[in-house]
Amino acid sequence: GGTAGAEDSRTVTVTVGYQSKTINTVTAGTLLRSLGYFEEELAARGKKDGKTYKVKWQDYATGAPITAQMTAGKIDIGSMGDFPLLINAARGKQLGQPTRLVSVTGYNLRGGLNTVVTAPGSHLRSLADLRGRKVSTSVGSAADGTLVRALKKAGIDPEKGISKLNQQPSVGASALTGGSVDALSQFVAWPGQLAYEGKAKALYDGADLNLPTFHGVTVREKFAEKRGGVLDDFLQAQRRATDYLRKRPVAAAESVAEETGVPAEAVYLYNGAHGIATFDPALRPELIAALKKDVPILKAAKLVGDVDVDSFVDPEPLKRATHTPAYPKAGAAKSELWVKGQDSTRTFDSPKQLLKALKGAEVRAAYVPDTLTGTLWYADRAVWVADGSDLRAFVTPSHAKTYVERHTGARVVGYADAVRLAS
Amino acid sequence: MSAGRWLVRAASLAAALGLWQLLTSLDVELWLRFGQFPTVGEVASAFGDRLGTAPYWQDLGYSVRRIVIGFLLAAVLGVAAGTAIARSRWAADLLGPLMEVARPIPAIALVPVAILLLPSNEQGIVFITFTAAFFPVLVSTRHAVRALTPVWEEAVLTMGGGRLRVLFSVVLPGALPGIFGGLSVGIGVAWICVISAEMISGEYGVGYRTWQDYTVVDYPGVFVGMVTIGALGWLTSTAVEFLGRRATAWLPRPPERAPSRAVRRTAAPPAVSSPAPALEKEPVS
Amino acid sequence: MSAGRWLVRAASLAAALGLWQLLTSLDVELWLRFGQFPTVGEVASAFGDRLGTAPYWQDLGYSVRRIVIGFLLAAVLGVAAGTAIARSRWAADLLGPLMEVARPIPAIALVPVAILLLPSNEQGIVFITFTAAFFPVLVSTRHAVRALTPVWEEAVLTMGGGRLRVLFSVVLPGALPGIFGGLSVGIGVAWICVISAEMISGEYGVGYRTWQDYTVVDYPGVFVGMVTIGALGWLTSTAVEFLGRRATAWLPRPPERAPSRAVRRTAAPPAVSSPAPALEKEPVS
Amino acid sequence: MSPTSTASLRQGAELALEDVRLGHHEGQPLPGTVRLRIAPGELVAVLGPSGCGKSTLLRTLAGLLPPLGGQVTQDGSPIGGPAADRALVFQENALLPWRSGRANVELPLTIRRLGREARRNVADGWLERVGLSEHAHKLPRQLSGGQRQRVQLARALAGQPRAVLMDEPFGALDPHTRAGMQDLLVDILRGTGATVVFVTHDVDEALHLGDRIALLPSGEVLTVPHPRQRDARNAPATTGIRRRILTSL
Amino acid sequence: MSPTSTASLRQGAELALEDVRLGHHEGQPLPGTVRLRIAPGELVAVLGPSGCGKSTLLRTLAGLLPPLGGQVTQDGSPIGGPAADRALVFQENALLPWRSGRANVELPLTIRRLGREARRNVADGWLERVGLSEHAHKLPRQLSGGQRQRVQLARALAGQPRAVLMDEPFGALDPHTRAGMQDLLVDILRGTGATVVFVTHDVDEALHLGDRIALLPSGEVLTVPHPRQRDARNAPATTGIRRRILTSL
Ligand SMILES: Nc1ncnc2c1ncn2[C@@H]1O[C@H](COP(=O)(O)OP(=O)(O)OP(=O)(O)O)[C@@H](O)[C@H]1O
Ligand SMILES: Nc1ncnc2c1ncn2[C@@H]1O[C@H](COP(=O)(O)OP(=O)(O)OP(=O)(O)O)[C@@H](O)[C@H]1O
Ligand SMILES: [Mg+2]
Ligand SMILES: [Mg+2]
Repeated sequence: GGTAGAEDSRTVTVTVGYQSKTINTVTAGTLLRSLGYFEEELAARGKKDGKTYKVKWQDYATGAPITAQMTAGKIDIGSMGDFPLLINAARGKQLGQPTRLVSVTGYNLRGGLNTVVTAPGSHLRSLADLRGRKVSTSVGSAADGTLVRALKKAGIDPEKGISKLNQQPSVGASALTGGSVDALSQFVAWPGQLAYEGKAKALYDGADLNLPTFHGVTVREKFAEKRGGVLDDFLQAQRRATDYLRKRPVAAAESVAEETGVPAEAVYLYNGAHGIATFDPALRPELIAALKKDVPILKAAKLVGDVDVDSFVDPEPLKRATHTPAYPKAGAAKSELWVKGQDSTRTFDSPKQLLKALKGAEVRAAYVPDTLTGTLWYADRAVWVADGSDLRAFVTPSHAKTYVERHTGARVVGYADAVRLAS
Repeated sequence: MSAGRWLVRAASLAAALGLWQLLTSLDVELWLRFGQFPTVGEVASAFGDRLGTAPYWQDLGYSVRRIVIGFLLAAVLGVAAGTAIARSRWAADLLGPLMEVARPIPAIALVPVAILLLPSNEQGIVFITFTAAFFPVLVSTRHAVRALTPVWEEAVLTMGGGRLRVLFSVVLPGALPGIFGGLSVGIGVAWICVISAEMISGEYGVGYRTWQDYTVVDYPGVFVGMVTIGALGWLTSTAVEFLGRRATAWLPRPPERAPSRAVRRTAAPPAVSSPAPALEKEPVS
Repeated sequence: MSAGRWLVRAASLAAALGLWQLLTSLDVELWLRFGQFPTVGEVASAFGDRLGTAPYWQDLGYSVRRIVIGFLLAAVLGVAAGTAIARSRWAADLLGPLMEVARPIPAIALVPVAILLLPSNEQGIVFITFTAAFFPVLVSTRHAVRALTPVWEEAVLTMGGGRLRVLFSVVLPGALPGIFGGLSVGIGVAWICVISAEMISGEYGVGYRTWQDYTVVDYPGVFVGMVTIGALGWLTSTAVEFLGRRATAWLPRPPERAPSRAVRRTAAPPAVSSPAPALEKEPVS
Repeated sequence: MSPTSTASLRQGAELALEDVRLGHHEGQPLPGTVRLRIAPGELVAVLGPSGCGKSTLLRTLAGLLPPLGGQVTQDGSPIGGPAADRALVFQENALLPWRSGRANVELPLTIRRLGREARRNVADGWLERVGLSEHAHKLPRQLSGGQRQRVQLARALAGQPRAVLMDEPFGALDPHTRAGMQDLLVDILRGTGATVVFVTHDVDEALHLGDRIALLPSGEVLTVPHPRQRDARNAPATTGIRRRILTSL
Repeated sequence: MSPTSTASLRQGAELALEDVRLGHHEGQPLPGTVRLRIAPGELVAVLGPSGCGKSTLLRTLAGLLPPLGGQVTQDGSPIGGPAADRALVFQENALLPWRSGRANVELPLTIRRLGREARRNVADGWLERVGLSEHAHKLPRQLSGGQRQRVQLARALAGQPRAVLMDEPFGALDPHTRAGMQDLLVDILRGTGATVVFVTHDVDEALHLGDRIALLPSGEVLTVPHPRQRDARNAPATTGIRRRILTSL
């Protein structure tokens, strides 16, 4: 059974809930599981204290069931995005199963993990075009937060200015494909995956908001108190998985793709060396500050009451568990080329160089950073601007437009033209 | 039904609520674990809050309309298809296998199908509700038609009735009790799939709202949804059962079950002493 | 059944697949929109890929076990409760309202309840499957028991049979055709709720896998799940129907429906010319 | 198509069984074969021990049971199925339980597309003739056994068939009602000239009503000396044939 | 509790109706009230026109229908419901359709908790007595009308009731089989001393079998001069009473 922490005197079972499809959490879920680091750590602990430790991994589609299972005391450690984490904090407290945020899996300092996409043939060019349109998102997710904030910024009333459909991400994806919505605002993996499969194109880059987003690991307080050592082991294992991911991003992406069914090219977009997400367990102050800013949005949507973020965040276990030096803060993204059959990518200093290198190469995937936000995107899905001899890439048409307006002589070119111009 | 019986029924519901309140407020955890369950009080207050809001009634209206349309379609087509399969070998061979394979397909799995296939969300929702109710109606109709007493059909045949006449004068009325059983199940199943169906909705509907509450782990909200759906389902299925009872009024029904008074098995007979009664003409009436 | 009929049945399934392939590969969009639908070929190749993998069979095993356990529980308790409600005024008054209110509660809405209430996830899944199948069985049983011919019971009563005897000798066998109708519906409904139930799972199950595939918008994967569930559902419901046909073998069943050859309505009679036949003794046999 | 006009145009059907082997698809065929020609307008009574196949014979004639061998014809053409021409009064209760007595009698009239008004009048006329005017509104289960039998009779006759096949139609009737029904039958047949095949267990009834009497399973067919004459009951020819029947059964 | 030992211990029940008003809960009560005492071991034949309430009377005696007024007693205590003491042979087909003829006959024996072996032997014995050994395995729907009636009779008698209530039990039987059944009935009653109430439409049958004859609805009860003597059929007393019955009906 899933009775978390259940044990006869000899056996301890730890139940970990994760979301394989939300690939920003792989270091506390899919990847960690397939690497087996947590089991290794526990086996070592078992040798010391004579107990048998077992891990039950449970994979859910969203954060909600994980929170539900945690409040029922059936899951001990879970990972989810920033908004679900707040709901996790609120419900845990409310239902007498308080939880704590103990580490981060991956983050993006500008909010690039969320994207608004439209159907490939859509005529919509910018967020402002969404006025009066149907937009699908998941209320209570970070993607909804991005949408609400972005609309406000664009001067559209998020309540009345658009018709917002609250749907599960996959339902929203179907709706976009089926044509019953005009745009889809979603979080990690969906926008990238849909774009990769040619079912969507980017309309709005969440990084425009310049507000950090992240995914994190939450643990039941009762579990943390009773089995502090096991939690330490988990965090230690997570750190090791993060090391692995950072050291061998291609292998990690392929392994995750294998486990989840998300195309490796889409996984790498987020989890790659310069991917949109930066993997680092540290509870960075800017992330915590961002989390606090999310509370009013959830409150306004009447999804939670007050959430005391400070008491929710608990950095102690991580400090206790990891002894290796902290990673540096995420730097500027670079263009990357993934050649077929290679287990590492080539990095370029400019998109133009990447385009040049494409010629004759057996390309598996090519990624370029957005000139304005640094958000990585597929080279062949990006919007290209020729500025003199320079070639610049953008995630969305509106970025390109902004750039073109500011730079006289710059013009939007097609991908094929860009490739031609580069050589 | 007598006032007494209504009282018993109300008391039964009240007792169930009482038990729930007791178990949850005491956080009983004997195998079943009521510790995290919301109490009746919490649900009632959430319910009270919702009742006063316009969206609650809007949701209600949307859901009822969807269920009713889907169910009516299912009733008509389910009875037609069930009868056809039970009566015609060709229908049985052509439709039967398709229906049996399509029947167990989960309502939620139809969500992408409905979205991709149908032009509008409303149609998709009605489609899923329809599918949910259709198969129970079909299967029950098929069983009821197959179990018909053959002599009724034979009688109509010897009067020169054709297939259509047999259908409308024998098969449908004769199968009506079974068909209404199926309709009653069908409306129930339509409701149990309302959340799956309204996952498409994105805006309104009791099922949609309930799922939304679950995605933010708002248990009292979920329970409000469940209670609402329970009540709506009860109303609609009571309506179906009522119609059914009207339509099958010819069935023998025990009045109020006669309480069996007095001896059922007379004990050992008394010693044979009573003299043989006079056999002469006695007045009888 | 004759080989010819099996052929027709297979042909019907094949034709349906062919139509699907045609509609999807041509991206037909006439009101219904097949443009985004995976083709049969895509689904078949995804299916082929999955068939070879161990997890596929593991999922299958888990789901079948859960459904079978839940269904068996539902069958036993549903028949018992349905009979009790139909036969006893007290049961009808005490259980009836509770059942009617609980009946329409959506399977997915039970996900949080199952999580909160039951100690293990497996139990939660079986609980939801059970609930899904329970009510159809209950309602059908109730209807079937109520529609019983009263003279059968009366006969047993005049033989000194008590309530139990009537129950086992009249009510249950007499209601069996209707009960099996309910069981057939019940197993179908259990399958249509398998995704909802296995949302709790977190690990295995055809329903769980199908939903996971949907979360990465893997349509061929979703269709593989649907096909698998369709096939499993067909198998289990065929088993139920088979048992049902064995158990109600006493029902009159038309052999192979006699084709009505020759004239049904003789035309205008020939002129009255045939002489009155000899009325003398004729040999007959 | 008013009932009276058709009635005068119609006439009895000629029924014939040629070496017919009777039986049900589930059981074994009944022993022997049946050969019998029934002239238009003739009334043949069928007598025989319980279980000998009388009902099976009538169902075969009605077209409900295909014969296992031989040929069954009406007016020379083979009978391929049931038809309005040949009405069957079933031995068991074959009333539709959801229709009142009247509605049951109206059924063949509905099938013949009579108007609502006409239907009701004709049905009421028949119900009156079988003495059930007061019980017309009752459902079959609210009728007594004899009442049900009479509703069935009325229903069969209301269809104005060219042949009436009756399976112990007066079995559940008291002597008085029974005599009334016999008279009614004789009356009607005189009017319409319908052919009648009539199963009974009452030898006197057979002798009174029948033109001929078929004895199953022996296969003898006896001609009745004074059909439909009440005063011929104790005539010597009648007594003789009665004795022969009783020994033969 | 072997069948023979109980049989010799048992004796007929005394049944009495005191100013009983008959009727069904759905319809109107039947006119008049019934007063009738039936002594243990007595055989009362009930005659009356179709629909007069004979079946209703039997169902009331069986305890299946509560009387609308008055009291129905057995051995002095009111009858509150059906019991194994009083077997009822229904006018309609009351065989359980899912049980073979034999299994139907075994039913009362199962209720009396006879062992499997004994049950089967007793049932086969009864089936033989009603002439159905060959048809024992058939389902009710595979039996002819008269065969069904005989299975019902066998089933009622197999239960060794102290009173047998029979609703036209021989209605669907040919004269020969009928006579056999009458003899059987007489035999059995001699052996067990059971009380019998017997509805029939056959006046001769009533005169042959009955100790007394109750005429419904008039309420007359006539004593039969020579009960159960076949040769008394044309005795003057019998002829006289027959005439009286026929005028009275
Ligand atoms: N559906 C059936 N399947 C198999 N055998 C049947 C079926 N119906 C009747 N039989 C058998 O066929 C034989 C003739 O039956 P049938 O009903 O024709 O007798 P019958 O002459 O009408 O008798 P009765 O006077 O008792 O009504 C009987 O032995 C009976 O058991
Ligand atoms: N269930 C019922 N509900 C209402 N009225 C009924 C019901 N059963 C019978 N009756 C009516 O009660 C009266 C007596 O019926 P009953 O069956 O006792 O007649 P019967 O004497 O047995 O007649 P038969 O000789 O035709 O069998 C009839 O007029 C009948 O229509
Ligand atoms: Mg017969
Ligand atoms: Mg009667």
